Amino acid sequence: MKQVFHVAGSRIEALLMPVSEGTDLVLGERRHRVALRALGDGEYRLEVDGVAHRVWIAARGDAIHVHASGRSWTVGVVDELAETAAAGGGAADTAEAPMPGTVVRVHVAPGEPVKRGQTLMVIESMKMETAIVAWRDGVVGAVHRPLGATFDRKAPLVSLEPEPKS
Amino acid sequence: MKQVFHVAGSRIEALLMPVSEGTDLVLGERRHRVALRALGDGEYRLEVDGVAHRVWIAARGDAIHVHASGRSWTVGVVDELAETAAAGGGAADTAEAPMPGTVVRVHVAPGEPVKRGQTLMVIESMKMETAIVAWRDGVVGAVHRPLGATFDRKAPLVSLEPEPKS
Amino acid sequence: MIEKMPMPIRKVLIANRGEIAVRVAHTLRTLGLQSVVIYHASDTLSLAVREADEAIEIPAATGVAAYLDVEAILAAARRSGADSIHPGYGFLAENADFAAAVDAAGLRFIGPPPEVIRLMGDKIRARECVAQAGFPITPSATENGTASEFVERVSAIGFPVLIKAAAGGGGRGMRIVRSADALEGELEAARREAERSFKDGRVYVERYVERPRHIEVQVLSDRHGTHVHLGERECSVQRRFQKLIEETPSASLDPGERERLCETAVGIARAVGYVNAGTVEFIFAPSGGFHFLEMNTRLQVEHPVTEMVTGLDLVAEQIRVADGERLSFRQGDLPSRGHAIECRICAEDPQQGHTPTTGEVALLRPPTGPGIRFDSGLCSGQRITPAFDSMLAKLVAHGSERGQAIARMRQALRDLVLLGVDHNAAYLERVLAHPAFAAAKLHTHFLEEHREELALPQPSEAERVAVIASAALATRRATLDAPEPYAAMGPWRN
Amino acid sequence: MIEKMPMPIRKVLIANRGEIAVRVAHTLRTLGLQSVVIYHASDTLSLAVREADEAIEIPAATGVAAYLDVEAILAAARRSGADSIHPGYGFLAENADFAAAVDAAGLRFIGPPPEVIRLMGDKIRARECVAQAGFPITPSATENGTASEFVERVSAIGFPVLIKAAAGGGGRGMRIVRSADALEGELEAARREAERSFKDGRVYVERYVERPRHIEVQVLSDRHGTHVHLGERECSVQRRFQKLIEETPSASLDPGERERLCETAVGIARAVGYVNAGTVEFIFAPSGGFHFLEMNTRLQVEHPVTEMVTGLDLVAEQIRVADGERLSFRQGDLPSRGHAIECRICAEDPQQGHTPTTGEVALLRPPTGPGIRFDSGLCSGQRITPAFDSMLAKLVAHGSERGQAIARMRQALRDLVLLGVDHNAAYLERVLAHPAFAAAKLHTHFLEEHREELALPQPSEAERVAVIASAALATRRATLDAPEPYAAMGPWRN
Repeated sequence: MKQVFHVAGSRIEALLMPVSEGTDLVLGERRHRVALRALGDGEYRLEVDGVAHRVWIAARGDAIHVHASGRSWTVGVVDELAETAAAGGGAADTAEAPMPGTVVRVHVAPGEPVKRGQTLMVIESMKMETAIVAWRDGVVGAVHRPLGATFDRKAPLVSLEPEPKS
Repeated sequence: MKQVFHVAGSRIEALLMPVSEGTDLVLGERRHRVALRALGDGEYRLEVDGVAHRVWIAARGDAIHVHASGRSWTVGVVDELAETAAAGGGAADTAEAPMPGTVVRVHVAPGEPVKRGQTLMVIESMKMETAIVAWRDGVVGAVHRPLGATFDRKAPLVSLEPEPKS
Repeated sequence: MIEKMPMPIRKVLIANRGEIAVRVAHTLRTLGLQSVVIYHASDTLSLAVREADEAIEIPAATGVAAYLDVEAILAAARRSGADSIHPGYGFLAENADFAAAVDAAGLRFIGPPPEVIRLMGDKIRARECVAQAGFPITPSATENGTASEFVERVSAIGFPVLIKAAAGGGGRGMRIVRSADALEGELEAARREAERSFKDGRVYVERYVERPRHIEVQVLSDRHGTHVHLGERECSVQRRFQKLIEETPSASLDPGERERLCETAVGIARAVGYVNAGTVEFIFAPSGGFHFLEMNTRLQVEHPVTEMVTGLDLVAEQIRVADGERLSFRQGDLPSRGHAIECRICAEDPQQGHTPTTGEVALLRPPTGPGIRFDSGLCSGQRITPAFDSMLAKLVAHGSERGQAIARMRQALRDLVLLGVDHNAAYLERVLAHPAFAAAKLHTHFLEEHREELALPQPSEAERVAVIASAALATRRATLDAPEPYAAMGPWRN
Repeated sequence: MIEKMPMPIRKVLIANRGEIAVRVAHTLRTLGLQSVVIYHASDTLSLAVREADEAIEIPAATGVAAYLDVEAILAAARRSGADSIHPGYGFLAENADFAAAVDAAGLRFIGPPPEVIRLMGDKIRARECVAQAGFPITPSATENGTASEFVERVSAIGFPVLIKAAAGGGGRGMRIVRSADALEGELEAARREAERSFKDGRVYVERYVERPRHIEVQVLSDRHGTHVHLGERECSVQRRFQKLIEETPSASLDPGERERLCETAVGIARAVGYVNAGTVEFIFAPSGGFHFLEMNTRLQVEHPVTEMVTGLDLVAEQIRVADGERLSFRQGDLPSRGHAIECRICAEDPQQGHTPTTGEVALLRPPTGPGIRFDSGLCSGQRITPAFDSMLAKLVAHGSERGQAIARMRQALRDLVLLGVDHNAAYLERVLAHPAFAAAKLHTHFLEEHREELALPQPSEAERVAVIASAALATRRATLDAPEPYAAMGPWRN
C-alpha cells in the first residue's frame, strides 16, 4: 500500500513491495532493496541496497522520528483520505487537515465566491507549506481555523456552502 | 496465588493480595502495602508501605533481575510443582529440578536402597544449596545428572525404581 | 565577624527543577548528604524527583508559580528537616527577599548574603559600586535631573545606545536605540516594559558596543574574605541575547589580558564583599578593552566547562563555603587544563528564529566517550511544553586543546539520539563546523552574521532514502519491536 | 634513518572486539578517519560492529580463533582498503609475527616495531636488556648450565621464589615455590605448562616479593627518538594475578620516588628503542625500592585513568606516532591533574573466587555525572558467554583529589544498572568503601587479606522486601510495561 510522508519540506509517496528476496522501497521511478532489523532500545539496522545504516526510530502522535546520518528527522505520516479531501479530489464539502499544523495564511472569508483551484488557506506542517485549494466552484461556508491557529490531523479547515441542487 | 522466590540465598514464599486500597505483599506473618509503576526504559517506581524506591527490573529465562538499593539482585522464580516433586511431596517417581542449577554433590548410585528423607543429591541454584531427598523408601533407579552438571528447570535429577506392586 | 556555624549541612532542599536539580542532587549523593527536591505536579515523574532522596509537591496553578512560591518552599524545607536550600539558577536564585527569608527561617541559603544579591540585582547600583571601586564600566547615563538633562547625557555617550532595565539582567528587557529621535519613545516603552516585567520601571542607558564579545569570569569567595577566580568563559555565541555555546578558556585573550580580566573580577568580588560562587560578566569591544556588564550571584548554567578544566565540583565548593569552610586552595593551585565547550541542547527551531518546539521525549541515548559530559533532566515519556525554559540538556566536551574539544563535541552532537521533539543539536554541529568558529572569530551576532551558511542543508538523496525507508518499514510493523526484556516476560504470566 | 611516510593514515582496521574496538572506533570518528572492524559471527550484533564504518566477518570455529587469524585479518584489511591496523590489547596486540606480517603487507601497524615486541615479549631477554642498561630487576636465575647449578642459583635468591614462563607475562603461568624441596617438581610442571600454553617451555625464577605493590608507568615514544612518560598507574588491587582496580597517581609514591620511577621507565623505553605507547611495569617491595617486572608493548586496558588526568587521547597519540609525527608536547608540558580510578566491571562472582558468570544483557543504564566515564562494548540482548574475557566494561571516575574520585566512583558503581548477568559492581563498591583502600594500604593480596570484610553482607529486611515486591509485582504483569515508543505504534498498523 502506498504511503505518503512529509520529510524535510517535501511530500514523498512511498510504496513497499514484497519481492522474492526481500522488500523493495519504490520512490517514484527509483527502487531500493530495504530491510530493517530491530536491535533493541530503539535502535535498528537499516539496509538500503546492501549498505547498512545505524538508525533509531520512535513514533509519537502523527510523526515518526528517525535518528540517521548524525541527526534527527521528523517524518510526518499523511492520512491520504484526509489529504485527498483537502486537495479537492473528494466530494466532501469540508477540507480536512492532512496532518497537524498551523494556519499561516487565510485567503478567503465566509460568503466569498471561489473558483475551483483557488487557494483558500495555506497551512504549515513539518516545515512545509501546503495550500488548501477549492475543490469546486462555490461559496465559502466557513473558515474553521483562524490565522495562527494550530490543529490536529483531520481537523476541519474550510467548508464550502452546499452546492445548490440543480 | 503464592509465589516462591530464591533471593540472596533464601527461599521466600510471597503472596500478593488485592485489598480495597491496593495490593498487599504477604511474607510470612508480615504484610506490606506495595505498588509498582512503570516509568519506561526498565525503570519503575516501587512503593512499599508508602516509601518510594527507584528500581529497574528485567526478566530473563527463569530469573527476574532487579536493581535496587544501589546494586543488582537476581531473583529465582521457583516452579512450585517441580519443587514439590523434588521435595518429595508428590507421587512422581522422578525428582525434577525446581530451577536451573548445578549438581554439587551426589550421594547415591543406581541400585542403592534409600529411606524416605534421605538426601539423594545436592544442587545449587542462585547461590543456594538445595537437598533433593527421597520422597519414599525405595531403590535408586537413575541419577540423571552427574556431579558438576548444569541443568534447566524441570530437568529430571534422580529417579526411584517403581514401587513393587503389592 | 564570622558567624559560628553550629552544625554542618546535612540535608539540602533543592528549590529548582530539571537538569540543575539533578546535577545538585548528584553532588549531594556523592558528598553523602541528603537531598529534598520540590516539584510541581507536572514534574511528578521527572528525573529530579527520582534522583532526590525525598520529593515534596508544591501545589500551584502553573509550574513556574510552584518554583517561585517562597512560603511553600520554606514550609517544605521545615517539613522535611532540611537545614539549607540550594536555589540552582533562575527562579528564586537571585531573589534577595528569598535569600533573606531563608536566613530568617534559620536555614542556610547556599549562595551569597541577601544584601549582595540585592546590590548586584540592581544593575544601576551594581555599576556604580563597581565604578567607585575603580573598575571599568561602559559609558552610561541614569535618569537623574530633568528629562532633557538625561537626553543630553545619553547623547554625549554617542549612538547607538542600549536601554536596559535596572532590575533586568541576563539579556532581558534590552532595547537598542540608533538615533536621538527614537530615544524618548523607546525610553517610555522600556520603562513600561520594565515596570510590567520586574515591577521596577527604572532604566539606564549605556553605549551599545557593536559585535562585542561576551566573556565572564567565575569567582569563588569564602566567608573569610578569600576570593579566587576559576578562569573565564567565552559566551559570545548567543541568540536572542541568550547564550547557546560557551567555552573556556577564551581563544581571544592573550595571557596578559586574561590575567587583567580575571583579577578585575576578583577585585569586584572583593569590593562587593562577595561570598560563594558567582560570575562577573564583561563586554569586550572588537577594538579591545573590556567593561563590567553585570554580576550573576549564583551558579551559572555554563559552570560545567569550568569544572572540566579545573577538576572542581562547583556545587561541592558552594556547599563547603556555605558550611563556613575556608577555600581549600589558593589562586594558582588549580591551573586550567585543556579546553572545554558546552552546547545548550534546546527544544527550539533554529530555522524559525529559534522559536520553542514542543513534543515528548520518545527516545534518548546520551552520547558517550572520552571527555564527554551530558547534564540533563530528561527521561523517556517526558512532555516538553512551553511551560518552562526550552533548554533540554547541556552537552559538554573536554579536550587537551580547543581543536580536540570541538572535534569531540561535533561527534557527540551527531551521536546524541533525542527523538520526539525538534531540537537544535544538528544546528549546533553546523555552528561548530563553521570555519569562523574554528578561527574563534566570535561575537554576539555570530549566528546572525553566518545565518545563511548555518541554514539547514537539503538532505542528500541517500539520507532521504534512509529516512523514508526507516519510516516506511517502521509503520509496517504491528509494533516497533519490543526489546527483549519485555518480550521475555511471557512465561511469567499468572 | 627515519622512513618516509608516504601517506597519512586514513582508514584503520581494528583487529579486536568489545570495549576496546568501540573505543578505538570512537577516536577514529573524532579524528575524521575511517574505521573497519573485523568480527566473528557471534559478535554480529555487537556495538563494535555498529560503531565502525565497515565491518568484515572473519569465519572461524570459535570467537577467539577469528580474532587470532592473521591471514584472514590481513585479507580483510586489503579488501577494505585499510592502510593501517590497530590491534587493541590482547589477541594479536603483542604478537611480533603479526606486526611483521602487517609491515610486510605494506600496512602500518599502530604499535611498536616487531623487533621491540619480540624483545619485550621474551621476558628473559627483556630482563637481561633492562639489567644491561643499568636498571633494577629482581634477583633472578635463568636455566643456564647444569640443572644442579641452576637450583643452586635459585637457592641463592632465597625462598620464596616465583617461577615464570619466558613467553608469559600479564600474570599468566606463574608458580610460587616456598622451599627448595618443591623446586624441581614445580619447575618441571611449569615447563610443561609453558610449553603447552605458549609453545615455549623456557622458564626463569625470580625472588617472590610478599605483599608487593604493582605500579606501572605509561610511556609514549615517537619515531624520532623522543620518549616521554605520562605518569604512573597503581595497579595493586588484583585477583588471580589480574588487575581489578587501577588509579593514578599512586597514593604511595612521594614526589622523589615518582620521578625516579618515571625516569626509569623512560630510560627503559629509550634503551630498547621503543616507539608508540607502551607500559613499563614495576614491582614495589613493602620495604621500598622497585624493580622492573615487564613491559607491555601496546595500549593498556587501564589507559583511561591516564587520559583523565593528562587530558590526552592515547589512541589519537598512537595514530600520530604511527603517522610519523613528532610528539606535540615535551615532558613537563602535561602535568597530571587530579586523581582518576578505573574499576573493571566483570561478569564474575566475587563470592565464588571470581569465577566467570554468564547471562544476557537485559538492561543497561550507564552511570553519568561529573568526572564519570564508562567504556563498554555492551548492548541490550548481548549474550555473555565464557568464550571471551569476563570484562564487561570499564568504569572510570576522575576527581580533583583521591577522596573525590573514590566518592564519585562509589556513587557511579551504585548507579550502574546492568541486569541479566551477575557482575562485580557491588563488590567493587565494597572494596572502595574499605578503610584500607581509603588509606591506600594496597598490595597485590589486598582482596585476599580483606576477604571477610569484603564478603557480600546479608540484605537488610527493607532491601529484601523491596526486591521481593519488585519480583512479585513484575511477574503479575502480562508483560513488563512497554515504554511509550512501542505502545504508541498501534495506529500505524497497516
